[in-house]
Amino acid sequence: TEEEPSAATGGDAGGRVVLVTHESFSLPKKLVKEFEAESGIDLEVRAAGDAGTLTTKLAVTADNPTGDVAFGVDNTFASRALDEGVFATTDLEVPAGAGDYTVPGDDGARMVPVDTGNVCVNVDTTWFEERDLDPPATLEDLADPAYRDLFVTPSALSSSPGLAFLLATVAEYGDDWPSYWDRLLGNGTRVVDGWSDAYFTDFTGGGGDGDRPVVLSYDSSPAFTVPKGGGASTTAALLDTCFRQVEYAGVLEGADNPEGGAAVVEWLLSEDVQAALPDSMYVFPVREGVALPPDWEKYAEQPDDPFTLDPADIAAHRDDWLEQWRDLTTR
Amino acid sequence: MRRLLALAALAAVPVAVLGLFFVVPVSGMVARGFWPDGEFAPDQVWEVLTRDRTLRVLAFTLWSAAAGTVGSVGLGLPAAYVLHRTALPLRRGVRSALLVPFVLPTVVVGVAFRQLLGAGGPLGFLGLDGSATAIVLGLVFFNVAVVIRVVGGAWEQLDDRPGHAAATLGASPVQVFRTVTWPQLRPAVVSAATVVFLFCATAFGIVLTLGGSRYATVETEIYLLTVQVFDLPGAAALSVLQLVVVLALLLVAGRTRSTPVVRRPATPHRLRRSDVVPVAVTLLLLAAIAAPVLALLVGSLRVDGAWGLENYTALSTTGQRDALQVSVTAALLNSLRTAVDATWMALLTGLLVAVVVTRRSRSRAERRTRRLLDGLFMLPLGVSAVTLGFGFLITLDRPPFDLRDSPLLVPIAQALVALPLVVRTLVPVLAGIDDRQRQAAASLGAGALRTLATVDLPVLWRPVLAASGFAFAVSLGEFGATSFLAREDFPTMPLVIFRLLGHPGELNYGMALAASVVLAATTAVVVLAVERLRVTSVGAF
Amino acid sequence: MLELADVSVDLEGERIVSDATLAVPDGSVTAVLGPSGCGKSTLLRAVAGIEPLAAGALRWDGADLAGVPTHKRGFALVFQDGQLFDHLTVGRNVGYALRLRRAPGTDRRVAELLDLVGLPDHADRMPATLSGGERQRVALARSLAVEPRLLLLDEPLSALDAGLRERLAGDLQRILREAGTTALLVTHDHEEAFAVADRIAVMRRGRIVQDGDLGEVWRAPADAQTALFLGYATVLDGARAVRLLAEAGLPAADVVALRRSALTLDPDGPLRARVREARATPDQVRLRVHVDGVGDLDAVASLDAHAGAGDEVGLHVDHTRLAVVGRP
Amino acid sequence: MLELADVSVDLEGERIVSDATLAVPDGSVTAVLGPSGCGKSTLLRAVAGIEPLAAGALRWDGADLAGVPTHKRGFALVFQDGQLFDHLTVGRNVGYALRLRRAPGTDRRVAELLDLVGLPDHADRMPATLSGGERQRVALARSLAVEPRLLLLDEPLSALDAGLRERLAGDLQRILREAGTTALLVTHDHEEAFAVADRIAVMRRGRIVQDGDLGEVWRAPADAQTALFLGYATVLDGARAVRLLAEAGLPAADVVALRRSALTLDPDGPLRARVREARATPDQVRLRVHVDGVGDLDAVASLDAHAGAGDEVGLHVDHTRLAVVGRP
Ligand SMILES: Nc1ncnc2c1ncn2[C@@H]1O[C@H](COP(=O)(O)OP(=O)(O)OP(=O)(O)O)[C@@H](O)[C@H]1O
Ligand SMILES: Nc1ncnc2c1ncn2[C@@H]1O[C@H](COP(=O)(O)OP(=O)(O)OP(=O)(O)O)[C@@H](O)[C@H]1O
Ligand SMILES: Cc1ncc(C[n+]2csc(CCO)c2C)c(N)n1
Ligand SMILES: [Mg+2]
Ligand SMILES: [Mg+2]
Repeated sequence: TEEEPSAATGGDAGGRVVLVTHESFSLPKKLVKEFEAESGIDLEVRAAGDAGTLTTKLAVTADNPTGDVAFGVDNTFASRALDEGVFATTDLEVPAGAGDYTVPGDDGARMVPVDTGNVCVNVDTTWFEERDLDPPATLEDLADPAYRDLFVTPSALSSSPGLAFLLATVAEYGDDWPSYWDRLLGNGTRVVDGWSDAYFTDFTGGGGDGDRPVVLSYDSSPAFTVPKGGGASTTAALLDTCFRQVEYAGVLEGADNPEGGAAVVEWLLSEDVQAALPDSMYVFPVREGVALPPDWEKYAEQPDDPFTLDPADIAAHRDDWLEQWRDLTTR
Repeated sequence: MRRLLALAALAAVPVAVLGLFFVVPVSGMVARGFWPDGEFAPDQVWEVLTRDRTLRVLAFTLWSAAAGTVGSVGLGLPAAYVLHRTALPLRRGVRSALLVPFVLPTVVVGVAFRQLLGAGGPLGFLGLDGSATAIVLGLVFFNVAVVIRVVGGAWEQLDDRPGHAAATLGASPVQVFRTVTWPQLRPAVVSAATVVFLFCATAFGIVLTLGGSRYATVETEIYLLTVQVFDLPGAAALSVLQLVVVLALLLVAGRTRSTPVVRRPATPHRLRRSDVVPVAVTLLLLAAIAAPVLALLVGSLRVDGAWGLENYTALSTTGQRDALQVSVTAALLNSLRTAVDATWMALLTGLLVAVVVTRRSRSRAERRTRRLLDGLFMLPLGVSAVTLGFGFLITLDRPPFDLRDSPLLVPIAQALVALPLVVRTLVPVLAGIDDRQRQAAASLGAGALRTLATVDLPVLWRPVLAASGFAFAVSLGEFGATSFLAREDFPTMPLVIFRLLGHPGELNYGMALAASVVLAATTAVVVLAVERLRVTSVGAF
Repeated sequence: MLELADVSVDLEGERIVSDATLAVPDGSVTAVLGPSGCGKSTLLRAVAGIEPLAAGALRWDGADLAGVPTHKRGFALVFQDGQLFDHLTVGRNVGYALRLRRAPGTDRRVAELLDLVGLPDHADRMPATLSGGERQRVALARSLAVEPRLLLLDEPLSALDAGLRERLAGDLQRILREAGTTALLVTHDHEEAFAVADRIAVMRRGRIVQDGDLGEVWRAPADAQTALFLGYATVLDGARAVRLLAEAGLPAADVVALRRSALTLDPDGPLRARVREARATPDQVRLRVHVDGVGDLDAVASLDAHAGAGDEVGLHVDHTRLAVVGRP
Repeated sequence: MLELADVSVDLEGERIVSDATLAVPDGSVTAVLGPSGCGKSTLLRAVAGIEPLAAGALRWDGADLAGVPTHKRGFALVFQDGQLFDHLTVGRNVGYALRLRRAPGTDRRVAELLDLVGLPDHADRMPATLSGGERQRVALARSLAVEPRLLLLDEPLSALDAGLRERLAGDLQRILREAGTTALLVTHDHEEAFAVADRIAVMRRGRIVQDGDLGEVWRAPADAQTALFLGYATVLDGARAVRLLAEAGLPAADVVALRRSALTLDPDGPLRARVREARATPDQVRLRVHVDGVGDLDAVASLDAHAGAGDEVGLHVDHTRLAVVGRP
């Protein structure tokens, strides 16, 4: 049933807006309240599944969407959303600095970048210090026998950082990526199911009793391994091994309340929300000139030039790559 | 005629529920695969089925499920005997503790298992980490409780006089078991094995975590094809394949299931010398189940390399750097509330199904219809949560069934998952009530409802309690469908635990372990309390 | 009044009861007597509405019972094996029907009934702890509590010892008569039938072959098999019957049935016979004798008679212990 | 030889069998006769090893059976309610023990045994489709197949009609004798006991009150209650006994038990009596008579006797149908 729009205090939107997103979506309650009060919008968030599930959900319900606006489709799934006609064209302005992140060919017309983050190899610096060893730095290093049996990564099949890492190797080695993986696996790389498995169970720096000092994680992870008393983080991200992930928002085709949806996208790009992203969702804002939290300034370094791939490329080859990758890893 | 009408009326509710919340969504999703762009394209579906890989996946699925089932039954039978037929001290407590694995989110169990079996773990020397054996062990860990419950419940009700008769005819205890006890027990064992097989064959998380992604099952493949690759025809093909396999299994199971056994509960006997082997197996099993749980407990009590309760005190917060939307304690309340709803829904529907399925048939057609119904309600176990979840979205999207946002969806989905367990717990018991008892009640003036209340219910209330414990545990632990349907401001425990594990930070990890322990303890306590209920008003009519 | 009109019952596609026609007058106790497996229990179950009729009709006071479910018929059935509710105490079993109708004074009534069946202290026992005969008695008390318009009894007394049986049979008769309850009883035991019933129907292979007043049936069995089943030891026909009746000074008939005690040893008896075999029982000596022109027959002698195999003896024929068979 | 020495059995903390002492000689058929609920089935179950003894000992050929489990005793038990295996056909039920020992020729033997119990075509039937009596017969056949050293029978014939019972009793006796099998039978029915047994033990309230040869026990019941249970209609003591015995011309005794047929109507009989009540049964007329100085007694008359209430009659006393009670 449609609800009466509450008395609008500003803008021409108002009414109820349903935001469809994934389970990692999270923003401070205060911000949401303020937004609702200002815009007269009654924001309802429906969060379930991961980015892949979200995209599939949007794709299968393209003719009768379950909401007005979506957030959380990332660059690895962007093409699917575009191909299936999930998003409507809007004339929203892409914020300054976000131009780099748009999907080629769409250029922000339907999918607006909201945040970015990088999947990077992390190392347990303490572990290396204790052994007087230099930690690895590049993808190539991971295949070096000097770092034998030290690396653990989640599977590309069931984990999105795992897939991102595969894409990083594709971006680096092109068609030769399988031979790199051959070497990687030959060097004792352990493949586990999910990120939490790798990080908490196998990684020496994750709090569990792991035995691997090199793990696939995020560029923001070192901010979480600062000891209680303060001091330097015990882990570090290897900035030359990163693959960039970008999350997009957009108004859904066939939405009941497209104006409201557009207002929500605009809000996600607002300075307040952008500033809250690091603490709430462990990602970096796309908007230029937004201040980062102090810990992040110190420990969460962003790579200057991460690996990227065209979403259309990804969409076209993901199937093949995954199949090849599986054949390599399950021999 | 009247009987048939009454039968139809009774069956109407469960059939409608199943139709709306299962058949329609699943066929909707499958249809998507067969009609990719609105045009019938079966060749795409066929292509998937002819892939080598599909065959391999199917083979591994069947193999691992079979191994898991054999393991669960092999270990579950002696334990069912010890826990339901002998006066082992503390057996009630043990019985409810055995349900704990059932509610632990697979991610958590995976972590616990890997802590035990991993390179650095106490059992690391076995070299099982990431092996198929580890997967099978995991499957057994989860499902041995199903066997113990379903078979134990039936065993408890077995008349021991035919066994005495056999003994006087010269049958040794082993021969008595083989020739008398086993045939009487077989329906329950087949029931349990069917359910366990389906659980194992559709296992998702456990295969992924313990197999280190090296192994694929039909279920993980459907997930992959749907979500990662967006190959809906492929997913539809596998869904249909899965359904066919499940149907075949149910058909076979249905054939061996139906031996009517008249029940007359015997009191548990004191432990005898001949009970040594089963008792030993039970203790071993307990240890095996306790080990990962203890590993969790120990992990949850470790803070910064020292012992401490910080992980527990933090449960009232939203985690390190607000990893959560709501606190863990709030999520626990959500879980309990959802579980209560799911439990009564599953029980009510399950009771109706069980009653309809077990009434005496007067014709072959009637008997076949009842069998068909019986099998139908097992199907939800054989379908991937992914297929069902997306099916909901694309079929329940128009009035009057625009249910996509209904808060009832989560308990309904959970009830649907629990339903087969409820039915399988109740049917063997109901089928064992001598029909002449009902006839006696009728001839004393009791109508159909009164007969149900005074003949069936008194025998049934124990199994009903057992089944509600089951349903409750399933609901508390359900992850697949719930993660798909739950509303963000109303997450359940497994979702919260999953989310904590998805966020870096030692406290988040510790909280995830602590939350798992709390979930496990809550389940054990609730199930124990439920089973301790004495429904005197029913039993004493 | 209960009427069975050409009632047939099938079980698993086999005809178990065929064209049974029988009237059970109000206030009467009718016994269906037949050998094991002849379909007695099945007939009772059909009357109770548990088994559907394959053909024919059941009527109560003229009204067809088709479509009236068991619990609305007001017929209480005492099962052959009791079928007590194992989860209820004996007292609650007996009070079951009373509680169903929320009758007042249940406890007192239950105590009365338990007294009646000789189990006064058993109200709090569980059925599983009863002996076979005790179970049967509780089942009987449970059905009596209903005060049904028709009481259906499946061998209610066969698990009881003679003393108890006789006492209960008497009580049952009194109760039924006082309450004006009609009863239909099935049994394989003619003693049981005689102890309780006033009318009798003989059943064989699913058919009712004869029915009528107790004495009537007894004195004129419809055929040889019926006579044998009613406890007659021998049936003679043709010349042998004629010869025997002539010797006994009775009018001739085609077929005649003799009880064992119809022929007693009597030196002055009209029938001459040779003893083939003599066996002493606690009560009497059982003889097997040969009568020329008739053949081998059973006879009895008092325990102090000294008749051994081979002896020539005289026999007395007690004409009250023989029956002419097949005479309407 | 089976010996019970002061055997006691408790169920749920209650003493059900107390100090039962009994010897069952090899090759004999011993019947334990007692009223419903006296503990007969419990006694049998204890002998079979199903119930543990609370006190006393069981011995077979002198060897103590304590600790010998049921299946090693070689005693087959026919349960009161059959306890057939519902999941096996009749044929497989009967062949059960044979298959356990992989005996050859099972099928033929099963067919023989089914023939014996009168169910030749029933091998493929399921037990649930049998009538009460048919079940009992299958149970009997199943136990006979074992050829046990001791056969324990719990009212094996009580569900059978008279004809079948007599036939089976005969067959049973023959089989047991031929196989040299010893049998212990419990029943509430003295007819059943007499039909099969050669020795008898009388049980009451968990105790064995008398045992001995069939005729012995019959002729000299240990006490008044035993006499009544054995089918004696009346027990007289003191002056009344003396008076009656005197009238009958018999030596005096303290207590005497009379069968109903001990007194028969005889105008020339020595005993004068007044008829109080006369009831015709199919067999005879049952009288209740009053004898001065003795009191009310049962008597019988032939069906053609015309004795009505109030008549003065003469009675003949058949001394073979009375027993002196309590004389060792
Ligand atoms: N479900 C069934 N299917 C086929 N035949 C059956 C079934 N139930 C009973 N019968 C057969 O029907 C016949 C009659 O059975 P019923 O129980 O009525 O006998 P009965 O006269 O009561 O015998 P009894 O005195 O031994 O109890 C028997 O021969 C029995 O084997
Ligand atoms: N489990 C039990 N607990 C307590 N009492 C019991 C139990 N089982 C039987 N009894 C009682 O023990 C007594 C003897 O029972 P049993 O079955 O041996 O009698 P029975 O002589 O075989 O009688 P029937 O001729 O009626 O079969 C009965 O009074 C019965 O109520
Ligand atoms: C291998 C395996 N994994 C998980 C569970 C736990 N579980 C609890 S309820 C339920 C039904 C679907 O959610 C399942 C699968 C199991 N039993 N077996
Ligand atoms: Mg019968
Ligand atoms: Mg008994």
